[in-house]
Amino acid sequence: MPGRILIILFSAVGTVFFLGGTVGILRFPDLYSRLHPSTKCDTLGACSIIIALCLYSGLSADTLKLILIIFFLLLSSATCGHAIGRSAFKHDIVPWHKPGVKPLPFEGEEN
Amino acid sequence: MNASFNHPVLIVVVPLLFAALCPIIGLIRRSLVVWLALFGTACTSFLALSLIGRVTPGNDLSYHLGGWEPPWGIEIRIDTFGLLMVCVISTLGILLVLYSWKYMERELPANRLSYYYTLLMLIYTAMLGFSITGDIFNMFVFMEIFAITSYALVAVTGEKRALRAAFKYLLMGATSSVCVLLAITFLYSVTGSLNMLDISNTLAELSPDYIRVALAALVFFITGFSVKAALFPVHVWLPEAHSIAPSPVSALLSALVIKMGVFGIFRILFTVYGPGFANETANWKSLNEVVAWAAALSILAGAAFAIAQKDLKLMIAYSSISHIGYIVLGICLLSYHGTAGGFYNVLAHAMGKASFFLVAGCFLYKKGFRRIEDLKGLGRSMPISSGAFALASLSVIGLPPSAGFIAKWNILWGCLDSRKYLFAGVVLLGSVLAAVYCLKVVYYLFFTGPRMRDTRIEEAPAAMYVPAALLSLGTLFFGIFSGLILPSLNSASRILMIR
Amino acid sequence: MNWTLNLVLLTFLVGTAFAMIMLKDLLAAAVVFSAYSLIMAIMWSQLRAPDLALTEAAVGAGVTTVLFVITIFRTVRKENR
Amino acid sequence: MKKLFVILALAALGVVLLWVVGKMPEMGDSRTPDKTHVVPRYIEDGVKEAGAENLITDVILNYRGYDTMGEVAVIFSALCAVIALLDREKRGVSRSAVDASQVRSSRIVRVTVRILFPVIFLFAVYLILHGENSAGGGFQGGAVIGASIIVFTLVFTLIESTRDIPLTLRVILESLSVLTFLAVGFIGVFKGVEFLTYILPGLSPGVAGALRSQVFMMSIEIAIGVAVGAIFTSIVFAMIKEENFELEPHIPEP
Amino acid sequence: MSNFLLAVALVLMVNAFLCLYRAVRGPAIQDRIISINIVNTKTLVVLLLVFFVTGTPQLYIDIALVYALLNFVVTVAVSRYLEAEGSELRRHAWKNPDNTV
Amino acid sequence: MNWSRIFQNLNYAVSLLLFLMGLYTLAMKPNLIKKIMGLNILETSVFLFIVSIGMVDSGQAPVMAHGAAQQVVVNPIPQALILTGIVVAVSTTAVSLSLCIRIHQKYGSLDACEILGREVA
Amino acid sequence: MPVSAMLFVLWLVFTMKTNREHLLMGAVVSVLIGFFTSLMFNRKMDANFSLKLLVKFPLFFVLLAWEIIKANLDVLRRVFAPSMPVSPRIIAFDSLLETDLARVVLGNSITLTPGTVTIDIEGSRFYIHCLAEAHQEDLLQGRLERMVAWLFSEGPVEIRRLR
Repeated sequence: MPGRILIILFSAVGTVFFLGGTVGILRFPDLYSRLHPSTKCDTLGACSIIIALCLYSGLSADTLKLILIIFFLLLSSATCGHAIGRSAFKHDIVPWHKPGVKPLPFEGEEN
Repeated sequence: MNASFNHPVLIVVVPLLFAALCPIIGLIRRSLVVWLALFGTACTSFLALSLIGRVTPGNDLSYHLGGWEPPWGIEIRIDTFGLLMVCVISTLGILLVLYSWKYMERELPANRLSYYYTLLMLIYTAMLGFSITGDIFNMFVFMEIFAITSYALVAVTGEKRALRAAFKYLLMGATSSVCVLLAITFLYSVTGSLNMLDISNTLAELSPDYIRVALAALVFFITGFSVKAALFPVHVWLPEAHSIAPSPVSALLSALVIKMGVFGIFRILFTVYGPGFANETANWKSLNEVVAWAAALSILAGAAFAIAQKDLKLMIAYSSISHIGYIVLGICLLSYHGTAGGFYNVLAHAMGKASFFLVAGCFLYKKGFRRIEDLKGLGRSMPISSGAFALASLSVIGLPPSAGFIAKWNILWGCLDSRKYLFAGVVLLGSVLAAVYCLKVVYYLFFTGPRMRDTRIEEAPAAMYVPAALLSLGTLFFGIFSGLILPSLNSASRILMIR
Repeated sequence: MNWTLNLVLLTFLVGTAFAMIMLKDLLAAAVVFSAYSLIMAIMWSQLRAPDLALTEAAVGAGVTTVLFVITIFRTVRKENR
Repeated sequence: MKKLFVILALAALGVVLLWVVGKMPEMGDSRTPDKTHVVPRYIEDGVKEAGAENLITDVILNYRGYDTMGEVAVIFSALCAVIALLDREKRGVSRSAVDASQVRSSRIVRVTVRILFPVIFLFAVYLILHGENSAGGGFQGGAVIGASIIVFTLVFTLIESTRDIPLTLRVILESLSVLTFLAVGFIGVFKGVEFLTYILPGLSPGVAGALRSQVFMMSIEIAIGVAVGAIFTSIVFAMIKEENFELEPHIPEP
Repeated sequence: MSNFLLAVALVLMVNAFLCLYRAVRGPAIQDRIISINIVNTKTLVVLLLVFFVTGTPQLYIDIALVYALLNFVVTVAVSRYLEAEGSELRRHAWKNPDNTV
Repeated sequence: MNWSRIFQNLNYAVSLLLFLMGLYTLAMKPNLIKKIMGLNILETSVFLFIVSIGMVDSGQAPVMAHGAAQQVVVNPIPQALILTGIVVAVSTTAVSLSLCIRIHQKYGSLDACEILGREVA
Repeated sequence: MPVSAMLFVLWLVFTMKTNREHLLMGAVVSVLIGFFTSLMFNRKMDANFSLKLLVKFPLFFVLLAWEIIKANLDVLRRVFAPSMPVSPRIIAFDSLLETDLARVVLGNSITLTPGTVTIDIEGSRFYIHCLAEAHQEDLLQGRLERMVAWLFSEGPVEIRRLR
């Protein structure tokens, strides 16, 4: 049954993405890099599981609402990521650099 | 279906209506709000007094809200005790609003006055609703209203210590509310009903498995309500909150709000559980004993602390703890004289203590005095206020021609009735201690200080001393004409004990 | 009412409550409080109470936490001890 | 030492409570007293008698409408309390730790809020209007309205927000819920039946039960929603107000 | 099928539990907010999964919508104030407030 | 004590645990805002307790669809009560938080030990 | 009015009912909210909506979705790789986009796409946090910016052409 396989596929992919988000949160060295998994992996994980649910419920009245949820999720998570990053930036939290790499000019003083 | 058919609910609804109107009128003209509040309380008290003939002992007035019959809908049930509470609250309400008129003008900025009166009307709504409801969850809701408003009223001046007192009050009050909610949960889980009479009937034939849960509910109810009533071990919030709040609020809290806690204890012990539950288990009686002990301790501790105070309002606040002890002791004696005496003390103490606080407010307003030592010779410069204080102190001590005497006499009688001689001793000792702290103030007022000729009369505004004087005259009136109320209280208590 | 999910949710509830109590940074505690009420909302929907879940979500995520945040910024950020 | 004592006391309390709870009716059992005594009538006849498909709405607005009146009064008194505590007329310098009014928020956030604000608002209205047949209702919708205006206020400054929602309107809206409740109740009183009985002015009692109830419940829901939204907004405005604080000495007590 | 979805929900909850570590540990407040944000997203998805498994999603889906709409309220509120605090620290933003607009 | 019974009634046990945690916070944490959070935990725990009582295994939410056959429905009363309870909790929280703001203005601190003198209320 | 129309569509999605009462209710509600919103935002709201945008947006969304998926796979790779090949940095660049909305859409798209998070926008200057060097180069090629410019039909001609 292709529908079932798709559902399982989508939810598995979503779970993997979520797992990536978690591991990223735990592993990454500094705040700014932790923003990446949180805004991207989580959003996509949520989206794919929601798509799986769309398939699970079939085309019903709820599908449109689910799509709406996806849309709001994208919008709000991007905005949240930005807002957190900006607040950290305003707090002068200096990004972490790899030891070998020459740090780029902070705050874009010259580029 | 006569015209007064809807009066029971209107008692609750009318002050609420005026509470909602107050901010709107406040936007238009701030000076009108006082008159609106006065009018509202007057209407309420008219409605309450009009019920007097309709409730007789053993013949409760029942009103089904929304037309749903009791176990399904909410029932308002007015018995003699509820009627007494309602009349006391609504009548005192007029006087307190009248008193606030001049007093609060000085304490509060003009833009907050209308919200002060809104809070006042809301607290009346809540107390009236609390006294006459026949549904435990409804009781909880009204309890929350008067709790929230009283936190705000304590802190309304924004004074430094008032805020601290209000926060302390809030923490303890909110915890006690949670206790009550938990008790309602326990009780609901074993009886499946929220209506008091229905619960009472179910409890009488409760399956033995659930007795434990019902008892836990009882314990939590009593814990929660005794925090609200400021019984001895959990009274710590009271002195500060009552002494620092503005005087009309102190009078309100002392005379009425803590009585609500007592009334809650009464409702739970007698209307909800009652002697019917006692037949199943001896625990109900022993719990009554425990509460009575706590009450006895509050009598002594409150009076002892009151003697030690230097601050007038603080002294009065501690004296409230003592009197709450009297009321609870009377209720928990399981003798109908005791219960009637306890409820008579509700009336006597409401008038006497409110008069005390209002007089203290007069002193504070006119002279700025708080300390007892500062009151020297004030009896000559402020004769009416001081006279009111002296008259009210008769009632607080419990000397013969006053209402307090009748109350304490009946409580004493109850003690002897149920052969608790120790408690009788406590009652007498409490009176002696009360005499010490009251007469100290009276002594300072009248028998010290400059001579009569040197002083001019500087009385507080009439809107302030008239309520105080009326209240202390009221204690005298109900002392002399105790036959107006006491017989029906007696017979209602007797019915309560038999059931 | 799936008992495994129930167990996990209850554990989570206790965990968030514990974190909320133990965190010294009040702002962090407030943010954890929002997570707490969201978990509570799932509990409500587990218990078949959609109205409660909706209320908890709206109030917990929208109102109470914001009130906490505003208060914390008007007063102090860190718990002293 | 004190900590240990408190923990021991709490543990004792916990053991006692566990002992009590051990005797409670089992969870999930459908034959417990609370499900057999009063509730069956709600479940069997609730939709017919009270008018809404959502039984919770039936209970809170019809069977136990008086409680809900109390609930409305609770939140109204909370509003009065907050305003009485925080509202000041004098102007002065802010004493708050962080002064957010000085900084404008990020443009991305501003535009996102601009997009989401009407949507959240619409959703709130949807919640208010559909309390009868699905989850939702006046209070929830009102909370969401409040949240939307809170976001708006936080992202744009308070001055921009208060200008658009004038005080007078807010005060009237806040009182609205209580007044509507009372109006609905008084309709019954004037018709000569109990308070909060849902009777249309034109109809005699007992005609067309469900529809009649729905009209009243809907109007109460709308009033509660609007008022709760206004109340939350006002509470947050009162708490957030940064530039309106009197200058007070900031010396801790010795 | 529904068991599979429940298993997914369980895995997500465990994930969220791990994220809580960062919320407790995280050095900066922003770290905590990030992790709580993740927890909230996961919670939303779990909520949806539970609803669909329960069988009456149309009742509950509004709750998920409320989450999705209000999820960012807290984050925006906190970060807004943190920004203000940060600029208070740097003392430049309010000297010419127009530079961020 | 029967373990399977506790497992069946896990919600009761956990809400008791939360109750105790809330009480602990209320009693021991010096910070006033922390105390308010503890109060919230306390209230929520009781809410969880009462709604758990109304639960029925394999019951549905108490929303009757049009013309639905008689189905097993959980008890709607606790939910209606808790709806009120949540409102009360929010109101209490709002009032207490505004008190906190004023206290901080006056005392410059939110530490109960500093505000109340030596005792921790 | 365009806001109200959008809101009406959303209302339909929310309610899922097409009774006459519900439609009427929706119409009234959405008009009211549209009015209220325009009041709150000083009528700045309506300028940004146009019909063309409505057509272009789904296409843009699909393109963006593809980018998002790529971004995720990339981040996932970096997260799970044992050596964690990241070297984060903050860069700044100036965008040629003019209107607010376009810049915001660009900012959000950057946040959602490979290894980059918008930290701040000051005027036309974007501060971006990149996870690795590859992302920085990818970003500075300006493909996203062109997409957004195409979406809103603005900016200089050289970036308005899509790819």
